[in-house]
Amino acid sequence: MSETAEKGRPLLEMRNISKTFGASKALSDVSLTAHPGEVHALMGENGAGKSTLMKILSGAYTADPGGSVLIDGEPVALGDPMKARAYGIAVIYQELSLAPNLTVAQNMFLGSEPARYGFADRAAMRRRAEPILKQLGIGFSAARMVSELSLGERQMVEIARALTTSARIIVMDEPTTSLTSRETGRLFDVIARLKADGIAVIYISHRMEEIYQLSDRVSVLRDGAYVGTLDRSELSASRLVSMMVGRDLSSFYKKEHSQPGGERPAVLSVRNMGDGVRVHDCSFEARAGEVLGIAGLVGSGRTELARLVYGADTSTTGEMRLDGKPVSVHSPRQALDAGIAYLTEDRKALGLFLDMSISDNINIGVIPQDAMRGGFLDFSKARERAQRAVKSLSIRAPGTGINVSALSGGNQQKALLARLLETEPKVVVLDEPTRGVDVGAKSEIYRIIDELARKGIAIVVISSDLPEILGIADRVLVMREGRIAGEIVGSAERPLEQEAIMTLATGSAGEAA
Amino acid sequence: TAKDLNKIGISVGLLGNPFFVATIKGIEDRAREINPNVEVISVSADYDLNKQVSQIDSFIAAGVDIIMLNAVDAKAIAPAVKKAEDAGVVVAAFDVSAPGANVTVMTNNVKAGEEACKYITDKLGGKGDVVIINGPASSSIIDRVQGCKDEFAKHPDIKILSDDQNGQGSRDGGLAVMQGLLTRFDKIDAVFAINDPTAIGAELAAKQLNRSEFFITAVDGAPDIEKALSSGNSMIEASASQDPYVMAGEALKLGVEVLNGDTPAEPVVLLDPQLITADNIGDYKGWTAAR
Amino acid sequence: MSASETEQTRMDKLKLRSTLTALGMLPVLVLLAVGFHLLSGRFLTVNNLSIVMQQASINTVLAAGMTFVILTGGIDLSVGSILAASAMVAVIVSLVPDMGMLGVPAAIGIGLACGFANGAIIAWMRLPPFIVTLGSLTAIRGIARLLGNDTTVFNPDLPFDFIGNGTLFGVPWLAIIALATIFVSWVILKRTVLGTWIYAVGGNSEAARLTGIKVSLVLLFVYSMSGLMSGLGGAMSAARLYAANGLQLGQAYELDAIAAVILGGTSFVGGVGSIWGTLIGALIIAMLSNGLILVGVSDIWQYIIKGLVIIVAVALDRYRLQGLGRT
Amino acid sequence: MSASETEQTRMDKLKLRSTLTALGMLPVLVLLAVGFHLLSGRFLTVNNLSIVMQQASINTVLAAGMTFVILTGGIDLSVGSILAASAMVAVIVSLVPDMGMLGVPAAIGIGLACGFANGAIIAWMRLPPFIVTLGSLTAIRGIARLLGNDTTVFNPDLPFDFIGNGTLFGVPWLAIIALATIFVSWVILKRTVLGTWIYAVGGNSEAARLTGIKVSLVLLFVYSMSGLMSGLGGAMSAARLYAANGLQLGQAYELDAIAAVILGGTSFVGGVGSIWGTLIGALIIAMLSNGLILVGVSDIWQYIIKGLVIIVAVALDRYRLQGLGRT
Ligand SMILES: Nc1ncnc2c1ncn2[C@@H]1O[C@H](COP(=O)(O)OP(=O)(O)OP(=O)(O)O)[C@@H](O)[C@H]1O
Ligand SMILES: Nc1ncnc2c1ncn2[C@@H]1O[C@H](COP(=O)(O)OP(=O)(O)OP(=O)(O)O)[C@@H](O)[C@H]1O
Ligand SMILES: [Mg+2]
Ligand SMILES: [Mg+2]
Repeated sequence: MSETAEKGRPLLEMRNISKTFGASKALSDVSLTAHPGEVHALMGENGAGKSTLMKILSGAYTADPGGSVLIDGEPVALGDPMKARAYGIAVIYQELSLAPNLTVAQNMFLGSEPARYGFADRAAMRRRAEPILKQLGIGFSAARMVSELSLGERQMVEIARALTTSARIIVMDEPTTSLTSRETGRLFDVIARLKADGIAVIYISHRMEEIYQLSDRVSVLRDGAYVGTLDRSELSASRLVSMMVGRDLSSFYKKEHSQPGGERPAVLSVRNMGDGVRVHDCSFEARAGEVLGIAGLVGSGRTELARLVYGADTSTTGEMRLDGKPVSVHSPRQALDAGIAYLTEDRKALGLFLDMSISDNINIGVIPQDAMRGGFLDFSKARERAQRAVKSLSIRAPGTGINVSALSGGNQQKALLARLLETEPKVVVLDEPTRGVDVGAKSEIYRIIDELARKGIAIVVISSDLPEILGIADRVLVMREGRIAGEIVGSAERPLEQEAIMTLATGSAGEAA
Repeated sequence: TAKDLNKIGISVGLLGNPFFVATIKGIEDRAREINPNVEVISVSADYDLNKQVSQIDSFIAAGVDIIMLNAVDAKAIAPAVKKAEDAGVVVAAFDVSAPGANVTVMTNNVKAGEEACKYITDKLGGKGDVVIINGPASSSIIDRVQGCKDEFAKHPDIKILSDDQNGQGSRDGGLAVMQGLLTRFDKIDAVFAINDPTAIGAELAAKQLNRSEFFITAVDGAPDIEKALSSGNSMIEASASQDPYVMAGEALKLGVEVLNGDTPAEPVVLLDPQLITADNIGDYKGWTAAR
Repeated sequence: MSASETEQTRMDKLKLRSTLTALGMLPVLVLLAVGFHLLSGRFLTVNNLSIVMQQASINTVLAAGMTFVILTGGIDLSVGSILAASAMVAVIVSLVPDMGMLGVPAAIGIGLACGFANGAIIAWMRLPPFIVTLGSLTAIRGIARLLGNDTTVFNPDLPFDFIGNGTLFGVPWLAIIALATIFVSWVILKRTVLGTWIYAVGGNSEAARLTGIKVSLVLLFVYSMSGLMSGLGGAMSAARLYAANGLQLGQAYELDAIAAVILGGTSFVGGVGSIWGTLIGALIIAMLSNGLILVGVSDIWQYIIKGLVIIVAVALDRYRLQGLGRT
Repeated sequence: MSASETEQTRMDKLKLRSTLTALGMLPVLVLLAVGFHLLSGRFLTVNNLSIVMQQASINTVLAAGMTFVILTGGIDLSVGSILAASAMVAVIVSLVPDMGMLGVPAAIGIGLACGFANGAIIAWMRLPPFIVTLGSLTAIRGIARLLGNDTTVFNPDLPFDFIGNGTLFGVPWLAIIALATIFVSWVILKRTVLGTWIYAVGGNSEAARLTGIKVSLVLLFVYSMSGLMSGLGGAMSAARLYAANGLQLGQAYELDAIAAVILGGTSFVGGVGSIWGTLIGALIIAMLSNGLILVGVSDIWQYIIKGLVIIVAVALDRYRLQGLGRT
């Protein structure tokens, strides 16, 4: 860990920043510098304080007194998003901050609309939006309502927004959690251009490959404290991980469940599933003890397919069989009763009950079974279940009685996973199970998936993280434009390959068998 | 057992109506004559029986000597009146009867309706199409409509076109209802409105729609009708006036008699309305006159 | 270790905070009571407190039902009309010889039926609760008037009048019923599966659906509950007044009921709130009306003061919770 | 190419859908008008339509202000009271010799001041709008009564009575004002930056804050706007009636205004809705009252039918939008 070779005066200096929320200290004495034309990565476990530090920079939070922020060597007073923007700071927030009821273009220019005498200049807005969308390779129109976009598409809008202002410092807080490699590639092209223009980029991610690929320097936070900074030349996975978690993580992906040979029985088989709009004619099988991956580009309809299988949306065509017997699933309730469970990709909006306790969040699906006569809650059973789940999934929480909103992202995800496992499903569909989750938690989630597979549960994993799919899946379906473009089976001799998936996902070459 | 008059509680249907403002003034003036330091609490029940019963409970708890009651409901207030009297509080009812009250002073509303509608039948010569703009179904309004219908019934050639529309007893409601009725009926000869604000609303509607083939009578004798009648060009030609100031003052005086241990000769006093028209408006005292 | 130490203090603060939240408006209630007593000298007497409890009772019952509804993020504007209709039914049935006591179950039944109708439309047709219950506010008001041919129905020998005017060991029956309602609501909300579902639906209805909760059944239940409570309120009102009037009874009661719920700290967007808060909210509202009369404030000023006190009360509450972390 | 093709058809569907959404309740409006005309034979006359417009006008103005508020996810219960207070001021000022015309700006000013007060408390103290405006509903009602010493003020020679009863080229001034209000609101909401901010705050207030929008200023604006509109409504009411009464005027107007907004398709949670919908909502409400009188339906049945029509109207609307994708 060295003070980097002097690159001239830093563009941004954050010195001794601390931040307390009520009782908890999210940051203590953290410092960070960024130079023009540099990509400075920020890493750390869930809850380390990365987003908080960036929100202080963006003016969304005010730091505790004592610290200072300097831009071009001049101390500046932030503390208000408007001021931060005036200093040329643009932020892509982790918790997407779009207004769903507005169009893509309106969201891109929100707060800084091109206007004449207070009247919005729509033509100018469209004119300025087009090239940015093009640059990012965004296929949908700027007139689309954000509420109609998939999660990944929304993330692209958020990125586009940061490019509308002529910022000198751009913060990207986990911009790629819902992006696949193609979109991520586009983003990296943009970052390269920004670098060339002398803009400082602060990049937060839990994906190691991205860090290797992009960053000039990496700073690490742990428990709200600054641990250190590594230069590009000093980067190594083991070093980063041990800085972040304070210990070594040996094997990352786990695939102990797959014993070679022997066709396993199909637990779930789906035929010609479609909703007539976004998903067409999808057929596949999920087998006991096997991890089936579903890959595809952003907006290719993976989430929608999973929702159809789970009965969250109504399908217009198709049928399903479970253990060979036809089942009709028109609502999540029926799916759960049949033994199908689904983990949503959007845990805040569609998964968690943020105002309820960890225990309630874990138990909510099974309380009717646990209840005593007359529908009275059985608190002791609930406590047992919650404690058992917290232990077996190693959810880090001060107690099961506190609000789930107090947990870090990774632990929230594990709580959600616990909820669905308590229903004892035969098939679990996991939609982006490691979205926004740190390395430590990720490897734990992989371990959980592996264990489930070993128990003989059929697992379907939808992921935009190709290495992840390659690492944990036995078989991969690739979706394109709402259809299943093909299937790739890995074997010991011929492991799954990234290129094959991308070819199918983009349709650039002919259909692969 | 005589008691001093120290504290009075007044509960009226809806304060803010000039009628009730005049009643309160009447009560306060009479009360000050008896005890200049008397404490008067006046509250509005907003035509809510539950609220009025609660107010009576609170009056009892506050230790008032007399409750001056303008009942929201002429029948259903009985148990509350009884409760007050059991607690040793004198209940004097005004404007609306209250079963079991120690004393009651009110306008003869049947007569008021009769007189206002007699003006119509007289002027029409016992023949024509008339409209009654009804109001909230309180006892006084039911009585007025009854009196009016009784009068109309005497004349077989009087045809009532409509009597089931609610003008809410307000200018606003009278205006809206009359706009509808005028569109519905091409010719109307006369209108009876259950109170003055309704009548004024009806007149506004007629003026707007350039209709002048009819005239209006009402009940109350409120300040705004005085202005209308004396202007000489109003379609409102008569109103059977009440005297809230005197009525409520009377009720208080009788109530104080009861408080002093005397039984009044006549526990229910009916005051006759006085029909005011453009001709006799000059002699009319009015609700807001200084007394 | 420092980490667990901060963890400890954080848990302590969290605990402190949840206690304070549960306390809710209690300090305001106490403040008001003491203030009124100092000003009037008559407020804190057994007699007067029993009057306040009585006066609060009907609103408490309505507000209890409303709490269920608001916890799911909905609203029920029709409570006043349902109360009127069921009070009419209570009195009308009470006039039937020998079966007069059936007035109470009849009223509750009518309330339940109206609430069920609201719930069915809202849950199954997925229409906005505000408009649906505004519609039924109007329609049921018409039905209430129709029931009594638009006049007051009256029964001086009401067989169940003890409910409205009797006491048990010196405590008014009305107050006992109100407290029982609160207690039952508490049990449902905090001790049963259904209660957890209600909070879940209010907290995140889409997530609730995805975890297999039958959202429409939960909605059906809460509106039925609100209707049932309004029916009970109607019976209580009839028992108190020996009479009912389809037009006048219960006008604008929905505002008082909602005010009690929101004063009690239940969030309008659903998912957060407690039934005890509702009780305190209802008591504050009743206390204001009674106390201001006792102090001898004129009607006009009662309006002004009431309005300001309501605003100041929530402001105080907000202030009290500040510094204890995010809201 | 298939991708752009689907994008095309999807955009078409979206366009169809947004047209239908914008149309909103218009079909219901037309249906009602035709129905009333068939039943009464007098509904669709120039004269009667002008009456309907007049009767809808005040509610339209209030509802326009309410649309701003509800779009941010708030609510303003105090509009009726503000209307009463400013109508009082309008009449009182109109009695001042030679300056009578000042009654109109005075009324609007008072309305604005009340709205600003609401907005200031809600935006700066972050208190729940329901409770704050419930408080001001009560307090401002008291002030309105105080202004006129608790009685009716009237002025038969109101200098600005043409507003309430005059016409311009045969169109009532009241209707012209109402339409102008709608138009101005439309311009603000759909053509200005402020309008976008209002939608953004309603859609996701945290996101709005993070993009640097001053959420509190937006809130201040919408409540001030609602107050201003209520003030204008007060002036219109005074001009129409030549009189004002602090206690009776504007009672329960908030419900009608909110109903117009929600009937018009604006969502209670904020962020979604259009001002044209509000206009149609207000017209439906006025048409119901007028049409039922024309048909000769009795008062009681008017309640019942009105209530049912409101529910059926939103049900129809929901049905119409079905099959056009998830909501
Ligand atoms: N508004 C808030 N109020 C209270 N505590 C908060 C708030 N925001 C964050 N925290 C706490 O501060 C700590 C740091 O959170 P932060 O979001 O900065 O983590 P992070 O490093 O971005 O994690 P992740 O990788 O999961 O995004 C966590 O313990 C979190 O619970
Ligand atoms: N609520 C909605 N209304 C209209 N269109 C939608 C909606 N949600 C998603 N879509 C569209 O459906 C398509 C498929 O979305 P889906 O969420 O299934 O994609 P995905 O493959 O899971 O992508 P992502 O990785 O972005 O989540 C996208 O083009 C998206 O724009
Ligand atoms: Mg973060
Ligand atoms: Mg997805």
